[in-house]
Amino acid sequence: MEEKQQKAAGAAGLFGAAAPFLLGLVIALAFGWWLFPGLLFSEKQQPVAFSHKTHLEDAGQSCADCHFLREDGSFSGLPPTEACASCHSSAIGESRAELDYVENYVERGKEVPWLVHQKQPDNVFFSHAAHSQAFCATCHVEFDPEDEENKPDALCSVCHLPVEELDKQVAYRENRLTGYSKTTMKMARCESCHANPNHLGATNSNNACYTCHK
Amino acid sequence: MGFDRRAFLKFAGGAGAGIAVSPLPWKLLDDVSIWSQNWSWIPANPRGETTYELTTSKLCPSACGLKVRLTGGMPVRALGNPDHPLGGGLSALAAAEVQLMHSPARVKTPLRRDSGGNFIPIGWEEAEEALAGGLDAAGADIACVSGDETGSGLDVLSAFLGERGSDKLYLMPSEAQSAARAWRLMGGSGQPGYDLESSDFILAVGANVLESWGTFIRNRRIFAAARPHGEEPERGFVYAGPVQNNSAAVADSWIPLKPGSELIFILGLAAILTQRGLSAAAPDFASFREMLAGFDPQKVYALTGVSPQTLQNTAAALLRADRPLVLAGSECNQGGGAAQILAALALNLLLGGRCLRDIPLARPVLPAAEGRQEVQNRDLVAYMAQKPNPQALILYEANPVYALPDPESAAVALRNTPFKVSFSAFMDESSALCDLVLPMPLGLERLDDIESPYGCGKVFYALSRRTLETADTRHGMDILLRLSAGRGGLPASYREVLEARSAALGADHSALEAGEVFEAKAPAPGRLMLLPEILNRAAESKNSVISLALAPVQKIALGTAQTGIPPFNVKTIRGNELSGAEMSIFINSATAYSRGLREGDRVRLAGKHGEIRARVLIFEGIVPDAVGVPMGFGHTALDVFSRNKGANATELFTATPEAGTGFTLWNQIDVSIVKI
Amino acid sequence: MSAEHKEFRIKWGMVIDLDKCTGCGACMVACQAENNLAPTPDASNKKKVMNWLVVYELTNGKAFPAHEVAYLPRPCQQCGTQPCASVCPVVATEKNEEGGIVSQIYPRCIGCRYCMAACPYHARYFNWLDPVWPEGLDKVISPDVSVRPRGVVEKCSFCHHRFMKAKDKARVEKRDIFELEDGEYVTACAEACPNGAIAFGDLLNPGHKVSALAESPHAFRLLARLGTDPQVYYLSRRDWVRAQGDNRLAEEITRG
Amino acid sequence: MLKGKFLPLDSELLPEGSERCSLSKFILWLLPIGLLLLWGLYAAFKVLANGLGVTGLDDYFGFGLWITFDLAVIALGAGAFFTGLLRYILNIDPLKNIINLAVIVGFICYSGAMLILVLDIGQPLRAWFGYWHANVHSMLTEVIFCITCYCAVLVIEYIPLILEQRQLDRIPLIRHLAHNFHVFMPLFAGIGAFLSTFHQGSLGGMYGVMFGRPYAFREGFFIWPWTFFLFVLSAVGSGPLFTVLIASLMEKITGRKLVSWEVKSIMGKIAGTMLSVYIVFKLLDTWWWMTDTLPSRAGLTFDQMFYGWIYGKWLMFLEIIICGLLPCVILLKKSLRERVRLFYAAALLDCLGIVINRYVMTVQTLAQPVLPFDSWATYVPNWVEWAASILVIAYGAFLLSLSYRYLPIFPQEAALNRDCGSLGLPGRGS
Repeated sequence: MEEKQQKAAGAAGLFGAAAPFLLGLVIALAFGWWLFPGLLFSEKQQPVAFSHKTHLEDAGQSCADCHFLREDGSFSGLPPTEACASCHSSAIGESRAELDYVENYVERGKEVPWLVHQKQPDNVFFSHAAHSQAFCATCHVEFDPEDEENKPDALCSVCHLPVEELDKQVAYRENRLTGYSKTTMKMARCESCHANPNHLGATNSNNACYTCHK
Repeated sequence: MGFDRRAFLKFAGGAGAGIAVSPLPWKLLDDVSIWSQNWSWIPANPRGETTYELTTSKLCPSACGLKVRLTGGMPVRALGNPDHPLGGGLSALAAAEVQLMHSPARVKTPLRRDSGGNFIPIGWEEAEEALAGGLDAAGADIACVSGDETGSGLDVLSAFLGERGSDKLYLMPSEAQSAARAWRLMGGSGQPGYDLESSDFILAVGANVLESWGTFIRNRRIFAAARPHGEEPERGFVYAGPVQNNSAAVADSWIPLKPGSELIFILGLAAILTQRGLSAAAPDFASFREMLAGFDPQKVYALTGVSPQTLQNTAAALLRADRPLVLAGSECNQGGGAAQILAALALNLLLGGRCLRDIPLARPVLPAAEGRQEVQNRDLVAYMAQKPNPQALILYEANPVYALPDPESAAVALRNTPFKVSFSAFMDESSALCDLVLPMPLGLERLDDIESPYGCGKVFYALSRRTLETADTRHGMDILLRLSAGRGGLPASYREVLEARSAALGADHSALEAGEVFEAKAPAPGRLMLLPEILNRAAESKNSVISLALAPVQKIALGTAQTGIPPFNVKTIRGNELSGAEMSIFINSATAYSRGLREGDRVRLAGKHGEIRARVLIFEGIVPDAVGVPMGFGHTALDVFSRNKGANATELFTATPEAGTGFTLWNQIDVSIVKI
Repeated sequence: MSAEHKEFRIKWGMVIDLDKCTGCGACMVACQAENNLAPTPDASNKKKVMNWLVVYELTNGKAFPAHEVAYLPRPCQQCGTQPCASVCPVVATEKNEEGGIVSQIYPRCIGCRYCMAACPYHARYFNWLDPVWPEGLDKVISPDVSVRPRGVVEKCSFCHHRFMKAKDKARVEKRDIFELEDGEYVTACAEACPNGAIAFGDLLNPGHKVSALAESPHAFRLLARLGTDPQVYYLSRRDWVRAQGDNRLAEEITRG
Repeated sequence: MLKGKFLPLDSELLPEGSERCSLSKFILWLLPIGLLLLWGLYAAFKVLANGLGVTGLDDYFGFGLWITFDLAVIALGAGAFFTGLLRYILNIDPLKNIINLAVIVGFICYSGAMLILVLDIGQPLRAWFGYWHANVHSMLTEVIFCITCYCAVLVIEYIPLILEQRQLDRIPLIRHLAHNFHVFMPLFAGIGAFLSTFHQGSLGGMYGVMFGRPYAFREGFFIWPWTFFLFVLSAVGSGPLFTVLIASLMEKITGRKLVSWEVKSIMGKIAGTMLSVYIVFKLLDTWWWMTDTLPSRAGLTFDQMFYGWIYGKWLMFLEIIICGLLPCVILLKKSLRERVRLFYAAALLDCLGIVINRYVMTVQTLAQPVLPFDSWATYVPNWVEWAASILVIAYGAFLLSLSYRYLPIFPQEAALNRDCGSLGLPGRGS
């Protein structure tokens, strides 16, 4: 009899009794899903307000003027100040960004500490030579730089930001714990191709650890 | 509803459940492990374009060729350069050369000793003033010791001293000087050259040709070229010496010799060869042959421990060869005396001398400078024995307090000198006793030159080049030239000296600066004397009875007297060579048995002046009644990689004048061993 | 649970001529500089000293004057049947890539050291503490090999990064990355040795000299009878040196 | 309730019908244990903060005291699963009187081993890779899976014991829960037995598969080397007796009878039986290893597996004959088994033998030079390794003390001590 009463009371007050639980649940979910990701990443701005669009469209440069494969197979990455200074030995425009750049880096002979969105840690070896447009385009026509349908850097944009369209820089978000860029490739992304059986025969690559680690 | 304990528990439960199904714990779990891959206190890889610069090692005595790898303009590796005439691989020292630029033993700023006896860092202006003041006060009573024997720095030093009225320029003792002395006595003009490339049989007597003798990286490349992997060698190689050292390990055979008996062994071979009818076109050949009659195999056996049979076999092997070459030297590249080199050169002449060269040395490019021969002819050890007390002493990349025989008396001499300055890249034992220490750039940080290092077979000239700008070093030669301010016709900068040297040799200086090497064929020697009288007198002095002979062993992995043990090379020391601070000396089991010693026993080895302590290692690759002592340990200055490791073998060295040649030598050292 | 044996089109191998090795240590120094092994002020406890490549001293055990000495450089043997990779619980080490180099992935390794226990060659080393470079020396870290933190195992990789770079060079020159010329990819130790004692190349490529050398009657491999199938070969014309390549029973020795 | 006695301050928390010492005495007892715990925690902190360089381990002995300790406690903790198997699956009813203790000892052993493992791996932050990036070919993967899962099973088995605590038991929900747990115990016992068999075996397999280490390498059946089976058998041949030894030690300390001789004797008989099976196979295995595996696979002889005093043959003799055959004989022959001193001697020898076995398989395996030009290496653990191992022992003592004082883990306790109680013998310890 007593037991029955208890049960009834429990059923009636179910919501009331569970309220603290639900409250905790909701707060935790909100924290875990919304607040936490924001807290985990810090936001940084590039040291120089560089515009790819200006360089491509106004100055008529091509991507490969700065980003190219060297003869030894390594990738040039970002140009050193010395290379930029071949045009910007003194300011050629009027923008504040350029003036700052010339003053702070060219004149002082310093390298710009660019924040690289796709920066990989020391233990990763990424070969730009192995992921060349010409090679990937043998199967993936959408990456063929010769094809006028495609953007010239369609393959690059698979991993990198579509910088040629960007006039303004995208904020760099860094994981406070790991120091990784939020937009960099993690291993699962590499494996989406490397572990894909279709790739194995065609590309001479495989998913062995040493394919990408050093 | 109050927020009681029960409610709180429910809240906590809900929060726990919520967190668990949110990304938080899982993302953190993942990120924490990623964090562990990139700890901020672990050094990061440099990034940047890889470039290479060719140069020649000024630091390694082999003068091997280097290909320096730079990343983003920063040198990161020293690689070998197979196209370099003295290159084709690396010595254990050259392999560490880039790292040595950042060694903790480097002198980072000019240092002056204050009244309290401590070093204080000073600026360059003050340093150069102090140098000028100290030297000016000494007037003409200045002596200088140079550890660099191949560079034009010698010209500058000589001219600098000469301009001040001093001729006391000395070289740290080396094989090159003994050889030069012998060569001069025989009537040679430049320095003896050895065309190893064309020889088909090499007999190395005492000379550790594959580790430390001469241009040893080139020697090794030549050795390797004649030995295809796993096949019968195309060129014979026999090593004779007291210890089964690195050269002996790969020789076709090892002929054990009593320490210091190299001369007798060579004369024994010469005796057999003259009996077989070989002769040399020397004016004194007849008396030479006569003198050799006294070196019959039995006598040679008594003095060297080499059986008559082995002696005959070795002579036969030399006879069989078309272009044999006999190289004599001392294991540790010093103290072997001139007579044994003289004897080896004579033996080569008997054998036709087809691989001998007379390498001309460029004339001094500074009017006031002496020739290299004159400098080589001076004997630093003999000078020190006179207990001179110059008013000022310049140490130029020299560390006599560590490297001279009886280093303690060198230290005393240094202490008694009123003003002493050290031009050194490293804070070595000698620098530590100086009043002024001026940091030198290393070979990879400075423009300097290397001319025909001893052992090479051609005229050789190369420049070391600057691969890294180092902020606070200055080339000592530039300082001295600045100090001279044009007096005595001295140029303003060292570069001008080097350019003049290139011009004198007919070499393209700018190509040399880009890493190219100048080479020119050296002529065969002219008519040389065999000097039997000198040889005989030197040989007769070898009769002294030695109870336990010292057999030093040099390994280039342990660096030079200046560098100490490079940081990366500490790991190359074998476990049985050094344990903590205690090093091993080695004797064979017969020697151990006769002296009641066992492996691991702690012993005291005593020479005439000093003593060292070590542990006994039984090693069968050493002749009886001899004790092997590794060189390169026992540093008391430099850095943690060199300090507090074993004892300095030079403590045991006792220099004596060599009968006949008058040069000092220290290759027959009697030591006592006592268990402690 | 025996280790699997994979076959590859190319198989990087080393043939070390012990009759040419003087034991000078240049290979060890080059290896440390190339692969960013931190120096240590006191290296006398050899059981705690990190050295991907160790030069052992071999002796014929005879008294003077019959004594002979030889030196044996020991890199990772890159076994065909690996005692190590099969036991790793987290796939931090494997042999899975063309070339047959046994990989070691530092960010994956949890540091259980099972692989070290399993390796009979002592080719594996553990980072007992965080590596310490004396101030300034950390500036000459080489760019190609990541620096390992404490708590992970490491070993000789046959300078795998040089293989990667050689492949990239071949790629930009539009050549087959699996048909590298002899000498296009060599390890730092092979490159440093002035005696040319270490030959390196593709054991399966007849154009590479190691492929013939491995067949030499003087060739042997360390502990071959354990079934590890190493990719490192040694050469010696001296019987006593070859005899030290493996454990042999008394009756086998008398049989010769 | 016992009349005419001072009741401890925390008497309301004590199991019903039990007699416990005063709270202050109990705290006094915990004090030295706590100090040892702190010492161990300091060592653990040093390892986690600085790295394993602070231990006496080195590149030759990547495994040392800790792995030996882990393997030993996991083997000795096998009392939990094996007693559970006998009690719940095979329904050997008298074992209900010791099963609780077996579970607690098992839990201590396993959780302690995991604690040591966290210290022993170089990158504890990556410990979860064992699941996420598992290499299914590795014996260690199986060990990681089974040990953690089985540790969870032990937690589940431990929970109802905690729930039976006097005060908790008053809450109906908890009483309900505890009862339901009990209903499912056979299921967990089954899962536990399955997991345990595998990881005990895999621990042996870890060594047996090391074909580069002739001292450890064994041929086997399918993918399992003989050591797989030997480790399982040796664990069940010693674990139950370890539980008995712990029970007897507790009796000694508390001065109260906790488990009847009959139960102990049954445990002894069962363990003895398993031990005898083990020893037979161990002898066969050793013989085969000596005459076939070693010479044919490694080119080494039996004599070459031993060195000097420290790795001498006496260890093997002690392990197999003195600590194997001898306890077998004692435990299997009723007349001998019933002699208390002999029984305990046999139990101690049995456990010692298993510890030696785990030690030689770990350390001697690594000490033996496989390269012909290498030499024997020696290993001496340093204080950090000892302190961390003692940490686990202290933690075990702590947990057992609490469990004994507050949980009704010995069903026979009240009955066995009724006479003593009337004689006025106080319960001394915790």
